Amino acid sequence: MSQMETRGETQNLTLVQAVRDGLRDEMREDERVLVMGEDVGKNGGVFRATEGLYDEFGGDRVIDTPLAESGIVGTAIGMAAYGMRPVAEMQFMGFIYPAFDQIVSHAARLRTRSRGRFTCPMVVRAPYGGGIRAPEHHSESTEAFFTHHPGLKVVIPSTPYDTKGLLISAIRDPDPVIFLEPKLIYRAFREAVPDEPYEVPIGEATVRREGEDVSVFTYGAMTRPTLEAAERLEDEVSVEVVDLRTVSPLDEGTILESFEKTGRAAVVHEAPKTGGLAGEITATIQEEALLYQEAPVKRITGFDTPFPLYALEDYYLPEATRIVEGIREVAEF
Amino acid sequence: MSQMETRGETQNLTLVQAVRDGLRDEMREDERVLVMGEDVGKNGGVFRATEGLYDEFGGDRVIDTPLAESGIVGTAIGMAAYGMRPVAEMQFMGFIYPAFDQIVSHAARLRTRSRGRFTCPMVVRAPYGGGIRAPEHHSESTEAFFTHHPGLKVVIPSTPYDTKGLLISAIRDPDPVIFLEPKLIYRAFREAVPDEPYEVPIGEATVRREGEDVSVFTYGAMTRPTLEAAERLEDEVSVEVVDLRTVSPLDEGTILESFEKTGRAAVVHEAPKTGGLAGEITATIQEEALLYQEAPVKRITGFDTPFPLYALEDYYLPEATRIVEGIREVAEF
Amino acid sequence: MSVLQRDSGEQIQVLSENGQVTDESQLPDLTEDELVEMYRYMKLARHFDQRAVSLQRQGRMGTYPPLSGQEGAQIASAFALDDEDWLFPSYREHGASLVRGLSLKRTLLYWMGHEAGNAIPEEANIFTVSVPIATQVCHATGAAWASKLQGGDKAFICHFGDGATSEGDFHEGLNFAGVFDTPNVFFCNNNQWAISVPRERQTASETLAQKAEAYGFEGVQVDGMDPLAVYEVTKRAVEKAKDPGEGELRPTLIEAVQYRFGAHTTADDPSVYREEEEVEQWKAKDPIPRMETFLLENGYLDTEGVEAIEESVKEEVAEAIDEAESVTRPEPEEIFKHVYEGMPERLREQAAEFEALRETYGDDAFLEGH
Amino acid sequence: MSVLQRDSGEQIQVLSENGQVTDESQLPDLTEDELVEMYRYMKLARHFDQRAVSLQRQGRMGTYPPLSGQEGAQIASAFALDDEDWLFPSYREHGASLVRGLSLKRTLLYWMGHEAGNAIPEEANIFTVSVPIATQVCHATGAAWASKLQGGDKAFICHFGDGATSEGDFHEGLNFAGVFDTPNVFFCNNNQWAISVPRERQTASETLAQKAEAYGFEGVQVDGMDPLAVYEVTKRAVEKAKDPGEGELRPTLIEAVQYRFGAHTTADDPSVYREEEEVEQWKAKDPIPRMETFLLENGYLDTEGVEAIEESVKEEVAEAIDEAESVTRPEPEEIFKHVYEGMPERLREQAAEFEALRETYGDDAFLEGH
Ligand SMILES: Cc1ncc(C[n+]2csc(CCOP(=O)(O)OP(=O)(O)O)c2C)c(N)n1
Ligand SMILES: Cc1ncc(C[n+]2csc(CCOP(=O)(O)OP(=O)(O)O)c2C)c(N)n1
Ligand SMILES: [Mg+2]
Ligand SMILES: [Mg+2]
Repeated sequence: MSQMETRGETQNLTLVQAVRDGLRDEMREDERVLVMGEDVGKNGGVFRATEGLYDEFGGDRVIDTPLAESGIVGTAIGMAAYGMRPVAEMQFMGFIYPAFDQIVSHAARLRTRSRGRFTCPMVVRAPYGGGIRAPEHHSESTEAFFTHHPGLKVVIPSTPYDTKGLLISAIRDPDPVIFLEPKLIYRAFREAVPDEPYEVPIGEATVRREGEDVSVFTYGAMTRPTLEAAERLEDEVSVEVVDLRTVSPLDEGTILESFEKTGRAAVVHEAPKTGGLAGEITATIQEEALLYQEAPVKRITGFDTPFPLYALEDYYLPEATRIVEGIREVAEF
Repeated sequence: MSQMETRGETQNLTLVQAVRDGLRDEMREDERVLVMGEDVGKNGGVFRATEGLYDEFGGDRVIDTPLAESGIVGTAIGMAAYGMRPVAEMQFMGFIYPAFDQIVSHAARLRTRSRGRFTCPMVVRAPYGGGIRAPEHHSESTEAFFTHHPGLKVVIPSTPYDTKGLLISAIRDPDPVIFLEPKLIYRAFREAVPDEPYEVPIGEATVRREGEDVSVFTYGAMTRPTLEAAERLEDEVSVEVVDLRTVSPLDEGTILESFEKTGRAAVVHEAPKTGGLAGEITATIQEEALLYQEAPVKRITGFDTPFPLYALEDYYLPEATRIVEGIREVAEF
Repeated sequence: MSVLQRDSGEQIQVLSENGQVTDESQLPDLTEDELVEMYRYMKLARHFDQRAVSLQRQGRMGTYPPLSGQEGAQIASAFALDDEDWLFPSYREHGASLVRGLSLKRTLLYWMGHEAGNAIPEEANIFTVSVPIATQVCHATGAAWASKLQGGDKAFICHFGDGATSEGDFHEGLNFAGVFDTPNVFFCNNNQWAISVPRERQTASETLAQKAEAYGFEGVQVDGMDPLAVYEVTKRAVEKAKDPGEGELRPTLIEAVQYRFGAHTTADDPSVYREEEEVEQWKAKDPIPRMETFLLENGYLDTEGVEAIEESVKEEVAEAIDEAESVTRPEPEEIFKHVYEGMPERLREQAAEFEALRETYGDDAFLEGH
Repeated sequence: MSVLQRDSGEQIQVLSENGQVTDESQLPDLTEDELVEMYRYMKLARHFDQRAVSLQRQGRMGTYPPLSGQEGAQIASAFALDDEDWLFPSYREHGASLVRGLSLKRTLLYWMGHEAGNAIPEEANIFTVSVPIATQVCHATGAAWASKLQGGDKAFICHFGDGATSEGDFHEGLNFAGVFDTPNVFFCNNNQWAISVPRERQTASETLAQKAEAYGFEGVQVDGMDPLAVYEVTKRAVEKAKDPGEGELRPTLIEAVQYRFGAHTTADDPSVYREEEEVEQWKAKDPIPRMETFLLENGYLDTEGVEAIEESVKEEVAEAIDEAESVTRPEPEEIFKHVYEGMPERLREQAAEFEALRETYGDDAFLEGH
């Protein structure tokens, strides 16, 4: 996949392994980095994202905390302000809300409030999204809550290579980063990932597939069905697929460049339609490039309903069929 | 102002008095209704929105709670499920976040989760918005957090008449309603408000000023500067001002009807631009009415920054000058 | 405010690990039939649990949280309620919910991913399962408070784990209960682990019961694998909730010390974080043989009785599984229902759009992906 | 775990309400100069407070939270810190912050709505003011934890009110402190009121100090209007944070019992919810005359000294007000600064667009509206 640097040694890793690899590399490079959260220590995380770290770095740097999300993020803020680089795990995105106040009222505002005297270089990691037959509250994708709040960055990788590079960038970032991991594809495929630490820059989208007729903007776990839909449509419509990778701040340059070429677009995400990122992207497009626009931007998203229990989750999630249909609608408008 | 029913006795009330009037009427009508929150009892609320209720209804129905927003909303959910109609006050919108989990994970989902066996007929009231020279965290308008979550309704009145009618509708609503009160105009003006209880329906926008050239969608405290801007532009541009009143669910019918007439639009709100309601409204317009669109929809909003301390707040808030300029841009495109 | 039975040496216990009565004075006032019924429920819960785990293994059910080891606390605490009382469960209370009238079929359906499993029947006073830890504590306080304001005379029991005591909502819910003197019983299933995090890592306080000190009401620690002690302690708390003594507050925090024999959920591998030895030690306290010995030795039950119960619980579980598995996948329109009382326009459009697509492409088009 | 001085009768006190030493054994080890300095700080804080309130009345400042009555707790607790220790204040700690090196000018600027007031100078170990109640408790625990991990030897004091103890973040922050044994002093300014909500409505526990029981570390109740007692208790807690005894945990919860003489903020009218009589009762405990009597009677200070101090604090406050008022309104571009280390493109555009508008229309166009 595009800008991959694969000089030097590489390993074939899954996305979740790339998370661990990124954490381990940064912990080796920078002793201020520590990992904290529920079950991240001995257990290695409920998805094994922190496996082996406890053994390598010990309990002072890979910290099993009490079950208290506000406490985790709140103490991590204190740590970050005091010179550490905490990476706090929220076990599932659906359990991030008890920490919402600490994230929006403090992590996001400490720099502003203190005019730069205190900063909050921390990462809040959380697996997000549906499709793994999990219980209630385990399938959320509410990234739009965080993209609306100034002071936060929000990153969502879709490949193992990007995962490691973006996570390292997030840890090195001087500001708080919400790092959302598409757990549906934690183990879906492997990719060559350099052994050495490297950065994939925050704030840059990437074109996963070039096309001429319709631009489709997506991210995270929806990148794969979107690419699949593009392939299915190969003989009909030339689809460009842009993987946003960072959803705050958005890479307007890449979005507009693609759109100005195609004049038609769709946005695909799992989150509910109303108030989701698709609306923001659509608004940006028409603000900056209305004169190029040849069809309404189609929002192919989760429904405006709570995420259903898993017997129905396949219907909830946008998949290739809905995406194909949506793109066709845009192409044929 | 439009659909005002003023038969019967009326009183000239400010917006905050209309809040109190609505609460009192519903408490008289329905003994399941109770008011709870920090300082709502003897003190009558820090804005005097519940003044006199404690004396009239006593401490069992006008309840001073401990200082704990999650506890307030969480216990109110239990009460609502158990047959009461609690109206919980959050002292300022900036202090609603500790209750965010209870609101999005429970209030919004109880009906879905239990297939209608349990419901959550509660109102969460909070004063929102800037302009009153208040300290940090006292000037937020983060309605977009709540409009993105299925299962909630979000109401923001802009006049005393609507305030009473919408609040009564919210209390009678079978589902949870976030009721945001524009504190900047709590006492800005008076209006005839019927003594009798009445409903202003949730989900219906209203046209505050008719016009032909540009539609401006707004709500809450921004309605007044928007009307002012429209007046200033009188000789130049014929501006239609739509007061949304309910921001979730949006009244798409009224929005589209206005837009199809003018073909040009702006949205005005205090909240930060990115991820704010203006984006959602813009996306909806281009989805449903692209062929009518003659100019980009202009978002005239707060900046993508935390709300500044009050020495700078006047610069942050959209006011008539910025609105005039934005409308002109739309008209001249 | 007295806090009873502060440390483990002082836990309330009625039956020893061998099923011998250690404290006659605390023997609950239960008939033979009731004692046998409690035992049968425990057996039923245990067997259900084993079958549920194997259903998950066979791909017939999603992630499931087992309860084995915790039957004593679950069954006895639910048993101590009066008919009109309410239960606010966490996600692991299949046993307690069963006693209170939630069928095994519904519990299975829920973990099979059907919303219908959570539609508590009107006649059962059980709140829906709460997955976000400790959040239900506030709901239980609120409901109890409402009942008190309505002049009701009911108790509201709320179950949660040791891990839950670290959450802010535990604190806020109990604090409200103290201030508004609500008829609550806060029942902490301290099973020593919150997934992989041991009890000692959860808090530095010696017991969880002593946390009641912060809220001004009573905290009690009980041997949670002793069904008779659990029953007795809960019963007293329920009574106090309804009719507190002079100067006493209604709420109680009960810490039921126990152990989860199995994994946290079927997605968990406990061998990564705990020793088999520890599990074995706690298995010696297994509530079921303990209760069985008590019943046999007191002549309330004989070995045939035991066998008959074993047979009957097997049948009952098998039947529940058959019933649950014969329920067909819900229709996708269920997704759009019950979001609000009425369906907003936009939702109606989304449902219609989706239905149209489904008609065009057929169901399989949507199911293949994942 | 011992919880000292559980109820009000057992509060730690060194000076009686009349300024007489009641407990020689607890007299802190302070020099004459230090004692006088503490007294001067208290006078300075009181005078500052009176002037700040009147600035607000005159429209020269926004909403302001007064501290009168709480000088004893604020000044003495800050005084008990060593230079390298850290202070995590709530919004009312102008006195404590002053002792720790935050100028009155900055405090004024902050309440005049200038971000600059919150830019703590590099040399002052003070965290920025936290407005959302109790949230700073977690920050203080995190910073103390980081310091401990870094091998530091500092104590971290965190101030909050009685109302704050009801918030989930209080619970989570103290619980983490217990579990990770962090060098924290949690200093609760129990001033009897959280705006209009009295202490009894905040929690049913008899004291706030006993809430430490839930976290496994020590809780102490002290007469918060007795500066010597506050100093002594805080000093001991600071020492324990750095060097706990065998088997002791580092954190302490101190409940300093005191009273807010004035309104909650200048926006509040306390006559609506409390009796003047109550205020008068507490005024008898005023820390300032108490300390003054002690100093005078022990010959550490004479009446000329008192007068000289009165003069000098007036001057100091007047100067700070002049300085603060001579600071011009910040430039609007300040809004866009410090949101991130770098400025994202979209923010740059917004800033530029706004600047252009301002050039066209002039400043007044934006300021008139409100
Ligand atoms: C707010 C929240 N955070 C995290 C989780 C994930 N989670 C599910 S169960 C669990 C451990 C719960 O431990 P405990 O309270 O002791 O209950 P037990 O499972 O042992 O019965 C965790 C962390 C959750 N469900 N909710
Ligand atoms: C999370 C939150 N909720 C509500 C408020 C509004 N508020 C400001 S001060 C206050 C009372 C605080 O009381 P207490 O903790 O006793 O401190 P005191 O003001 O008495 O010093 C309230 C409710 C807030 N700042 N933060
Ligand atoms: Mg547990
Ligand atoms: Mg107070």
